[in-house]
Amino acid sequence: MRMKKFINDPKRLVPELLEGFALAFPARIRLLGTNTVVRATPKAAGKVRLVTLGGSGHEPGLSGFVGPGMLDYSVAGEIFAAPGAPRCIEALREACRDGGSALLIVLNHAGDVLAANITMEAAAREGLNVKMVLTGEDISGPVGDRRGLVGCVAVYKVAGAAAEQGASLDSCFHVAERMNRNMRTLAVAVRTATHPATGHPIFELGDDEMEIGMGQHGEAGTGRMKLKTADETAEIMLEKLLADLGVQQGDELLVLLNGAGATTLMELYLIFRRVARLLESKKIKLARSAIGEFITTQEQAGFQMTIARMDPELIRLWDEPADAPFFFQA
Amino acid sequence: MRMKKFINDPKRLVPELLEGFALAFPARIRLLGTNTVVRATPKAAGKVRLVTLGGSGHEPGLSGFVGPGMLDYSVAGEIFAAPGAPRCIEALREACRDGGSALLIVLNHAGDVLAANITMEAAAREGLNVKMVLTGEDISGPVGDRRGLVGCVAVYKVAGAAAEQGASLDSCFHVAERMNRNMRTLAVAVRTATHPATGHPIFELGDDEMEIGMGQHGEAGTGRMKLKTADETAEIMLEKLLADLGVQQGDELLVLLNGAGATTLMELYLIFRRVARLLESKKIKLARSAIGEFITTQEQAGFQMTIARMDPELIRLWDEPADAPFFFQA
Amino acid sequence: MTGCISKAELGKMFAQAAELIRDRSELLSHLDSQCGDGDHGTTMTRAMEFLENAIGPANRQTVSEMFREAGWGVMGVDGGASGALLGSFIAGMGDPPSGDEMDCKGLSACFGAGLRLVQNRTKARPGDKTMMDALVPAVEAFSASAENGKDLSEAMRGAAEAAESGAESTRNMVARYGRARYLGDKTLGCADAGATSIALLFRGFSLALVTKKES
Amino acid sequence: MTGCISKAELGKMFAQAAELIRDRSELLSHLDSQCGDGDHGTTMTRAMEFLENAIGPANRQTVSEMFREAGWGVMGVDGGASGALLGSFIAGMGDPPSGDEMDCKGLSACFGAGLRLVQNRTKARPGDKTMMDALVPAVEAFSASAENGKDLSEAMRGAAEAAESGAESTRNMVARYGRARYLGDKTLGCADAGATSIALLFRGFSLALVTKKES
Ligand SMILES: Nc1ncnc2c1ncn2[C@@H]1O[C@H](COP(=O)(O)OP(=O)(O)O)[C@@H](O)[C@H]1O
Ligand SMILES: Nc1ncnc2c1ncn2[C@@H]1O[C@H](COP(=O)(O)OP(=O)(O)O)[C@@H](O)[C@H]1O
Ligand SMILES: [Mg+2]
Ligand SMILES: [Mg+2]
Ligand SMILES: [Mg+2]
Ligand SMILES: [Mg+2]
Repeated sequence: MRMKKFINDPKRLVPELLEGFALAFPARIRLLGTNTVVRATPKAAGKVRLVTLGGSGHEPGLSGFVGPGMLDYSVAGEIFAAPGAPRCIEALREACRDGGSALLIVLNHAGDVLAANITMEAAAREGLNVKMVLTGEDISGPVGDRRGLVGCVAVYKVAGAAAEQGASLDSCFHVAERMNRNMRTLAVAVRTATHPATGHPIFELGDDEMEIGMGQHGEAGTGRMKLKTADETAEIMLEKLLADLGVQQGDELLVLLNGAGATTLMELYLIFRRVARLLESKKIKLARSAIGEFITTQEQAGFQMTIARMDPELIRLWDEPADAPFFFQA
Repeated sequence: MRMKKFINDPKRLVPELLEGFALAFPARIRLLGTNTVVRATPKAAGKVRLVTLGGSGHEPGLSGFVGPGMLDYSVAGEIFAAPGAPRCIEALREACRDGGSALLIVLNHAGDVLAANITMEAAAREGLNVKMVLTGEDISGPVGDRRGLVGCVAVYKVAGAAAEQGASLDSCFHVAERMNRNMRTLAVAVRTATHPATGHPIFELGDDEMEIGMGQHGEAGTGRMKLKTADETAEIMLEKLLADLGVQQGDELLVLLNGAGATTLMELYLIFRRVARLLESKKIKLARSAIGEFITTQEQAGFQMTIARMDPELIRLWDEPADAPFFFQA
Repeated sequence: MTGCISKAELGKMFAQAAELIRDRSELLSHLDSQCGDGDHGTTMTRAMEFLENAIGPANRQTVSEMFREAGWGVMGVDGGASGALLGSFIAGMGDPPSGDEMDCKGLSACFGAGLRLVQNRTKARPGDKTMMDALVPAVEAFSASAENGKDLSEAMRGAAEAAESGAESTRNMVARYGRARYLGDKTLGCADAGATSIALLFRGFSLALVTKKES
Repeated sequence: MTGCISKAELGKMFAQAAELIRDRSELLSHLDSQCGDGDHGTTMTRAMEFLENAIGPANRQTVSEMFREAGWGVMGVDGGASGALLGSFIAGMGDPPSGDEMDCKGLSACFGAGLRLVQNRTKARPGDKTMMDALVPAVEAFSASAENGKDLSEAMRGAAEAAESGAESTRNMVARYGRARYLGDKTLGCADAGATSIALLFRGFSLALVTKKES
């Protein structure tokens, strides 16, 4: 199948898409240097700045979450490839420019972690006041080295709210860590996407198969099985997540459903319906939810399901206002 | 290609998806009777209620726009099929229950118009105070009988804002009509979707082709051509729209880009970039914009581009707050 | 009986038509996908399954009430354009007052009234490549047979044949109504989905009456 | 010269390696798509095109400054995991102080320092199915040749061969680092993308020096 995407020069894809993004949201974000997205109106001096980094091709994420109540800087890399340390350290310098401090939120992927570590070395050499949180909640991986999937959005949200309220770098860090520790994600894919630069499919899957445990970039997972109904899929995934997080009766959960790109909201509603009903029957409280496309993988079909155990403070922070291009609440 | 969707019984698709929708946004919307979506908190008595009707399978639209500042009732039909008059008249009765009045906003599609006309006959018999607006802005059709595409969202927005401010039924009607008269849409498709009930592709397109003038349901258009770049596509479509609307230097435009389902936000950014640059070079003002998935056609690849000539009142109404599940602004 | 029809027969007519349409559902959707949105088969199946249940001896209303309510009800299955028009046809059939049984002329009056209501709701006329290309000749043929004193089953066979050749003739037409109207000459060559299902409707009616007569 | 290398030679080495990698870009992406995200070819091409421009006689810095900046710069092309590690290797090569020319031992010291910086940044070791399976043996082979007084081009051929057999050996390994680490036994059977490109890097270096010697 030939790739059917509206693109120009594949080599200029990222600067062009970011230019379009900035033109579409002029009141909210602008570009800083090469490929870094920042708020149009910077956060007040003295407050902790939130910085993230990661590859492009996952629009709206990660840059879609730059805005009051969430991120201050998003350093965007090439398609599916982490940005390099040189640009990350520039963003940190900016974030700390007035003697301020920054929380660097990194999703656990080899390239991002390498770039982040090199950046943190440089930041230490330069005496910048930065702490780093590594998100990793994909239960298809081994404890201690799990991939960071869409759960990062919850971390941006709660740490962003804390920072906006003037919390210290330490408190922001601890809030982010607590959110990270209490969340779990599992992905499923049913159809591959084409890589916009190579034009090739990013993985292969049989005509009647689905795969549970898919990575953020179409990296193959480990749970290949025959295609299931919405109810069955929801059930399989939710049970694995609940077991892994050790959810108990009476716990309060945040549930996120993140469409991979081509899976319709219609289908996500069906999945959500089953999740909500199952939680109800297990006397687990559905405290908050978000459903839509947050971090996509081009036009891949499938979705990520995240559950997170919320405490009163996390709920309060989740409920705070946010005004990012793709995450808005009053 | 086998259909790869997360669904259960295709016959129960619509009630199930609406149930999931309601569970996902309990603070914002609820279901009324069979398949009608209403606000969780009804609008104050005395204000004009906005009612719309249309087939399902286009999530988030139309029901995604029920909420303060936009719609009051969305009567959802079967997948791609208009709801019948019996449920539409029930919604109108509800909307007018306390001696109030309602504006019925209908997209020009054969089934929807038939249902709406039968409903309006019944409403007249029952003495309900209802006016109807028929949106139709697809320039691929003949003047006087153009299809209603994503432009309806702009109509919901401005008429919804007027209604919320207490405007009379007549004024709401005139605002809606003015928005409708001043907007134009063109759609392009590059890849088909499968119909979730039949499992068949909804149209056929060559491996290297795109089609301009596609309908909302995958109905074939009339402008089949070889696949173009983002810049070329944006240019072809924008030029046709500008010419049809007779846009002049100095005019202020609203631009909407509506992803069909599988086309990435990345691509929409590229398209938007070119549109913004072209308008700039033509000295036409880009007054407002919205970009995302508003009314989809399952996992079809392609998008709709809408331009609308705005006057100061329309801009003011566009800027009013809205709080629908998929259209939020403060 | 050769000239009289009760609710039981009406029930069989709609059941038989529903069966034919259900069996041809894929074909109908396929025709719709050529010039429309590919759902006509599922829509008509849903509509006919509703009618099959609504019309028959189990219904305690008068025949005209039964038609009126079934027509309104079939609009409620969300059948898009065809659901609204089929619903109008059935609802309109309830306009002439009718007792528990009808003869050929009585049914012809019902068909005529149904057609009139449809014509109030669409400007499409024969030649526009819509269901009207089957419905109008079917109703006219039935009416002519009734005038000429033909018996019910013969009249219905004539109506079915007229509907079928009407549907067939849509192949050479350019669509002027419905979703297909934007496609112009591209609609040449394939039969209209709605006309094809109207032909199946009358063929079903006819089969139900033939079977009855022969048994 | 048989034992001395200037910026001009370094420039040719990187140009030759860039050419090889550009030519094999599709293969590298394909290997990456088996166990990773399918972009290694485009990433390495971008990185090598940067290095090709950054390293050579046009650069007015000292050789160590040139390596340090080029290494940092290659990280800036957003090359994901491999960009960060390749960048570290090149940056590390700038650690030993060096003049305008180097002999075989001098280059060996650079390679050794580059490898050390990489090893600071990843826990992956030979056997883990990463680029380390090619890089470590290549650097070790080069160092052994330098110790034994072999000439540059012979030493580089040895390094390229060691990198190639290292890359080849990754076929029978299970990935323990990078995106592939979650796939376990499913990674058996295909060569690691990063190791394959390191083999191409050293093969390019070697070809550049052979060509030079023979001309
Ligand atoms: N305005 C109209 N007048 C008469 N018949 C129409 C009209 N619009 C559509 N039809 C008929 O309806 C058929 C399509 O029905 P269906 O696919 O069920 O509805 P929809 O177009 O809403 O998806 C067409 O083939 C045509 O026969
Ligand atoms: N932690 C690591 N240590 C050593 N090498 C690694 C590591 N992570 C990845 N690699 C190497 O990088 C290669 C993938 O590079 P590339 O595809 O360019 O980056 P990404 O994985 O970010 O897409 C792998 O084949 C492997 O050789
Ligand atoms: Mg990558
Ligand atoms: Mg339809
Ligand atoms: Mg149809
Ligand atoms: Mg890769």
